[in-house]
Amino acid sequence: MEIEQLLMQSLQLLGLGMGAVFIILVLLIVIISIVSKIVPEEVTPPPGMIQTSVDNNHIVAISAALHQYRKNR
Amino acid sequence: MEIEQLLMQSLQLLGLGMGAVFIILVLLIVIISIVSKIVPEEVTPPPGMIQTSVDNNHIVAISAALHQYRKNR
Amino acid sequence: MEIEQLLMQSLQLLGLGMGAVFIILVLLIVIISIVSKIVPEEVTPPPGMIQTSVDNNHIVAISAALHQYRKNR
Amino acid sequence: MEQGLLQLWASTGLYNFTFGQVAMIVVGGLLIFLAIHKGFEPLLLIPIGFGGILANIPVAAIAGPDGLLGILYQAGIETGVFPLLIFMGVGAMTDFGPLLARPSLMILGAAAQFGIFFTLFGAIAMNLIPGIEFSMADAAAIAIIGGADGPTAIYVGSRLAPDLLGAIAVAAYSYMALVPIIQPPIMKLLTTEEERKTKMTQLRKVSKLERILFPLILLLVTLLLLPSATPLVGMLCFGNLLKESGVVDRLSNTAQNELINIVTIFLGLSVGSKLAADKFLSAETLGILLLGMVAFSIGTAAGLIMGKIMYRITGKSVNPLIGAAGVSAVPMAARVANKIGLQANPQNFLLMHAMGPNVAGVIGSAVAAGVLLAIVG
Amino acid sequence: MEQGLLQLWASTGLYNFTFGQVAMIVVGGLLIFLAIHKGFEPLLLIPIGFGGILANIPVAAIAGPDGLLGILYQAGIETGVFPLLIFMGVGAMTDFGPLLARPSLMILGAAAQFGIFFTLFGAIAMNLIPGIEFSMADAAAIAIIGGADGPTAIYVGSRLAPDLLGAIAVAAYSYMALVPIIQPPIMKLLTTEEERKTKMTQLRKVSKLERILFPLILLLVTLLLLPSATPLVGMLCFGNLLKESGVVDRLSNTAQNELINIVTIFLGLSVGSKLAADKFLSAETLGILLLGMVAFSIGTAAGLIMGKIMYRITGKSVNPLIGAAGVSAVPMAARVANKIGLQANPQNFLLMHAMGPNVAGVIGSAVAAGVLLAIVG
Amino acid sequence: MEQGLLQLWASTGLYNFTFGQVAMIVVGGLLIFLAIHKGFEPLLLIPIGFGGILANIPVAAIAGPDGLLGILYQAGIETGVFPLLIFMGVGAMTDFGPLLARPSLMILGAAAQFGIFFTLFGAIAMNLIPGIEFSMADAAAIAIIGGADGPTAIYVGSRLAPDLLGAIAVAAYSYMALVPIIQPPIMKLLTTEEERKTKMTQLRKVSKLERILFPLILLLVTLLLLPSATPLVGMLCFGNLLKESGVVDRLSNTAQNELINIVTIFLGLSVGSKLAADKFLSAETLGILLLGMVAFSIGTAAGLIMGKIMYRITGKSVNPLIGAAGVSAVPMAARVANKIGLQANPQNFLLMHAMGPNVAGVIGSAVAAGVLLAIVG
Ligand code: NA
Ligand code: NA
Ligand code: NA
Repeated sequence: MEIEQLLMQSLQLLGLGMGAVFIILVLLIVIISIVSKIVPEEVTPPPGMIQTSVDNNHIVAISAALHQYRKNR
Repeated sequence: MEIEQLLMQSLQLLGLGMGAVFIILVLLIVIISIVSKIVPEEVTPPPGMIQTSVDNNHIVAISAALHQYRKNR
Repeated sequence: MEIEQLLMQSLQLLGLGMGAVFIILVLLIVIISIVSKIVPEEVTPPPGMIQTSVDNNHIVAISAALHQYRKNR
Repeated sequence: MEQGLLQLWASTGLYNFTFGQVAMIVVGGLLIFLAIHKGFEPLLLIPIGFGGILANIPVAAIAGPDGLLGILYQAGIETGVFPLLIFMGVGAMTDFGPLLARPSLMILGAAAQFGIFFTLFGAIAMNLIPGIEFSMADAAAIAIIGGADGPTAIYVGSRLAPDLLGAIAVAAYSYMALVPIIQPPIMKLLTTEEERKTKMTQLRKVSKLERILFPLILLLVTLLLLPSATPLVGMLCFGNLLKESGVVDRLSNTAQNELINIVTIFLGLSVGSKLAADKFLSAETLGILLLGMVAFSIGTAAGLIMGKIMYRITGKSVNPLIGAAGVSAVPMAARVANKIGLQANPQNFLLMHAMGPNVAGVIGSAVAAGVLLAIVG
Repeated sequence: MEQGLLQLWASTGLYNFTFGQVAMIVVGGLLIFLAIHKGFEPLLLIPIGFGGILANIPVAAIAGPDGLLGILYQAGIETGVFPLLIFMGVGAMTDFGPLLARPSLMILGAAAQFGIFFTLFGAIAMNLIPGIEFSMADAAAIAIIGGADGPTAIYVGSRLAPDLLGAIAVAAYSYMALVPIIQPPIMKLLTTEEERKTKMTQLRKVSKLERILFPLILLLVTLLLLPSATPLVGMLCFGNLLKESGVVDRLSNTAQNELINIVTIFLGLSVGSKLAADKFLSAETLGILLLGMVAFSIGTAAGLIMGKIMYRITGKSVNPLIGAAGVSAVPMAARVANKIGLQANPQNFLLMHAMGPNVAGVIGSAVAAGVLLAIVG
Repeated sequence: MEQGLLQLWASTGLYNFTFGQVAMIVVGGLLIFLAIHKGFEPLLLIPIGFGGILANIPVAAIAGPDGLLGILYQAGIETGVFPLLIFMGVGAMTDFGPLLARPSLMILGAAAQFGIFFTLFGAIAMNLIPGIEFSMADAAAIAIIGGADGPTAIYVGSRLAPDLLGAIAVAAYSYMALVPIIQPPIMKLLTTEEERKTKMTQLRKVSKLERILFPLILLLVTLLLLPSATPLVGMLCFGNLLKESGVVDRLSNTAQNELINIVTIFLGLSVGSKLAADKFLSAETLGILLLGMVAFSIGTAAGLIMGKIMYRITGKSVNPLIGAAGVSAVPMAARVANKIGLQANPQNFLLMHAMGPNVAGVIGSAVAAGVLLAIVG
């Protein structure tokens, strides 16, 4: 293939590629935004909860015991 | 193969299969029972021992340290 | 191959093999010795450091908890 | 530019979808929903469901011979490696203590395998229905669903009827998840209130040596009588020996954690790759789902009836409910027996007593699989 | 004895070395040095560098079809299995929360992919230089370096231009490590002090259900519009679903720890096996290194310009710096955006805001990879 | 029914067993007994013994090309992948610090390899006995047992004499387990009480940089002089670099834990699959067991004699006992040296001093393996 043809084709790919990327990500933005409105809000925040459970010695102790138990079973 | 033949064969399989399952499991029952009589009883109960060792903070601390050591080696 | 030939060849291998092993390990001794003189000494001893961190109960406790947390998550 | 656009459009899913693929993607999504929302065996059904979605994406050919799922399937399912490694991990996780403490209860795990062989007969009988055509191999692969044991079902299915594997695996894991719904009515129907109230005496302690010898004895008996069951039984015994020997904890821990997890991911995705529309969306699948339910129910009933027999023979010292745990579905079926026992008598803890028949059921269905592979395979 | 000595001497490295092999061993050592001493992506560059050394040892043929590296390469790179499993692990490690909290910022992750397609054009243009000859497939494989995502680059490279894979992987990981050096000058050049000072409002909390639905929605959109991207996007989504479902933690943990570690070791060594002297020591490699830098820079600039547009449109509520994180290079690029933001305003914490575009960049480059595979592949 | 019964009977082990298979199953059981009860290298001998049992089950063909063990063997032993990955894990577990602290002691690890080459000669000489016929390749594969290093023995054995692999691996691991029984008499015979009492000065501290450079130097020397040893030495160095670099702890941890555990399970089972009756139950196996013992003893003696030479040269600052640790068998041989030293002098702690020659022995036998592969392979 000649160089001009290749350059032309790569320009086409630039358009098609960026078009595809934008179409898909914009579509995602639209769907996610709609979904976030439909989905009911949670009362307790889940990522915070996990953070807390680390500090919570009680849970750690219990899970350590369980872990030991499972290991030694 | 005709359907009657297949049905006949599957009835045979039912007999052979359940026969094999029962023979093997009954044989196991017999052998295990004999073995349990031959094998000397343990003085210290091993599953209980493990249970205790979980509560035993000392051992847990040591094994945690060992574990760390191995990890950091 | 006749047995004498094989025996001869295995004697050769003995010489070549032990020669290769000694040459390579002696070369390593030389290079390592030179490198150990070039490399600057460290101020804080790194293997000791690790050793210490094992004894440090605080760090062990924290890392044990973290370890548990990661396992049980 | 136009040409490129057309090429891109012709490569979209929208352009290439068939109805069957869309339907199977919905099925895959449904499995994932049941796994997450209802807690149906999520360890298997999430990978299977996701694999089913990936396998039905047009153009990408992810389940094709050069796609990720196709490669995993060839490497691990076609060869039988994945289910055997899972079985090794199951062995390393299984405590045969309750079974060893009271070996006679193993008979309950034998009786419950009746579900398998009854279903084999039923599957052949279904050939009388027009549109359904099961060969003996197909029937055997379907019947093993009644073993209530995932890796056994996948191992037998992949050997005897790979085309039906997707439906068989889905049915097996779904019904295992449904044990708490399927079993209780049968249990209540077949047992009296008085029987269900039966308390059982505490299990004796089992020595370390007995635990070490058991996997070796089990392997020995199997290899003498039914070598075709030794791949499955052998790996179960190997995993259990790693655990009970007490001298190779690092191997045992890896077998029951990282290794089984890795293989579970690969196995689930591979099995999902068999949820191809043309194989799954057929009368056969309906037949499989129906027969699987029959197999579970009959197996449960057979275990219960054997439990009632033992209740009589032993002078009311065996609670018949634990017979239902003989189908395997470890440990769900044992928990169900415990729960129904507690409903009849709040001081009646059957869990450990039910674990014996429960793990015996795993052995029983591996033996049944050996028979099917020896005669039908 | 003489014969044996000669045979041994003829089998030494000293006797057999070519100049190219020596040079490549030095290159491998350099990569290891950069990885250990400078902290350049050591998880990949140590295995790649070491693999490069092993591959260039004469006589041993470790990278040959029967050598360890050759076997690993065939099993995992040629098939695409390794990068896809890495992507699964990445999915299991990725928190899409920030992206879900403010989805509009995904547009920044789209804009930054301009670096890829501009570089494609640039690579073809380089054919005008004598001695360099890139086919369309080569150009596409090189361009994907601009995606700033290692497994995507390796996946596309192995599919489109396996001969260039060594150089492409080295360039991709090197530039990802160089993000803190490459990006800041561009960021300062293209933004004003006032823009960089822009504070952003705290992100809303994202519910568990949204997190679970996201990977499924992402897969759905991709399979409808661009099935050729579904191997990559699908495994990313699968890994993320394992994590977010919350019911298969043991699989998720294995996917993001042991499994990804094992595959990383194998993938690094395999990629290193493509650092063969005759392929690497060529004008093409220089072109690849140059084009990779261009790709990163243009991608960064495109993200920043889109960031400036959003700064205007949203009434100064978006800090344009986070646009630079759209190239992916997770999480380095987000950290760089945070650092430059802090320099302008010590109370300006952009990290979480930059994570959204950052992970969107991973999706964006996987989509771009899909386009390249669909049209060029 | 009769036909089915006959078919089932004809498929039993009882019907199909040969005497050889029964004998080999007993051998497998014996290995497991020794591993559990006597603590003989259980990590390897339990999988090898169990694999040996599985391989000798009639009908099931588990060691056949389509059986689990056969598949694992083809994938990992025939290719050399398993022992090389084990070597990587060993590298990640090995502390070369003691060796770097006093490099001159490496000479002890060189001397102990005399056991290998002496045994090679002995094996060839055994051809004079009627019924035994060892080719040069066989002899080399047997001789490597004297290296006292499992993965090296398996690697060389699988390359040079796959038929003898089962016996070679069993001999290698058995003698490694027997080091505390085999070595002490030789140590006491060849050293005087005064020599054994020799205390050694504390080792200097070794810097992090020296530790990082060592695997690279080792690889460099090996690739220059003996490329055929670089697969083994290279993976050892790679694993050690992962560990010492300090920047890829997650890879190093995986290499020395989960990955090596998984591979150990697979390797053990695969090696066990070579315990086939027709290969193992032969005069050759007796020869291998005998020669392995000779190799260990001669290697120990050679190390001790070199130790005595160093004792003289260094003015009694080297305890000759640590020479025995030069055979490798890490860390057992070093512990034995320590124990015998303590018997002579309760304040004489030789463990760390013996670790240097001990790990040097690993390098030494990998180098010896390279020579054998280069000239015989
Ligand atoms: Na069962
Ligand atoms: Na990107
Ligand atoms: Na050695």
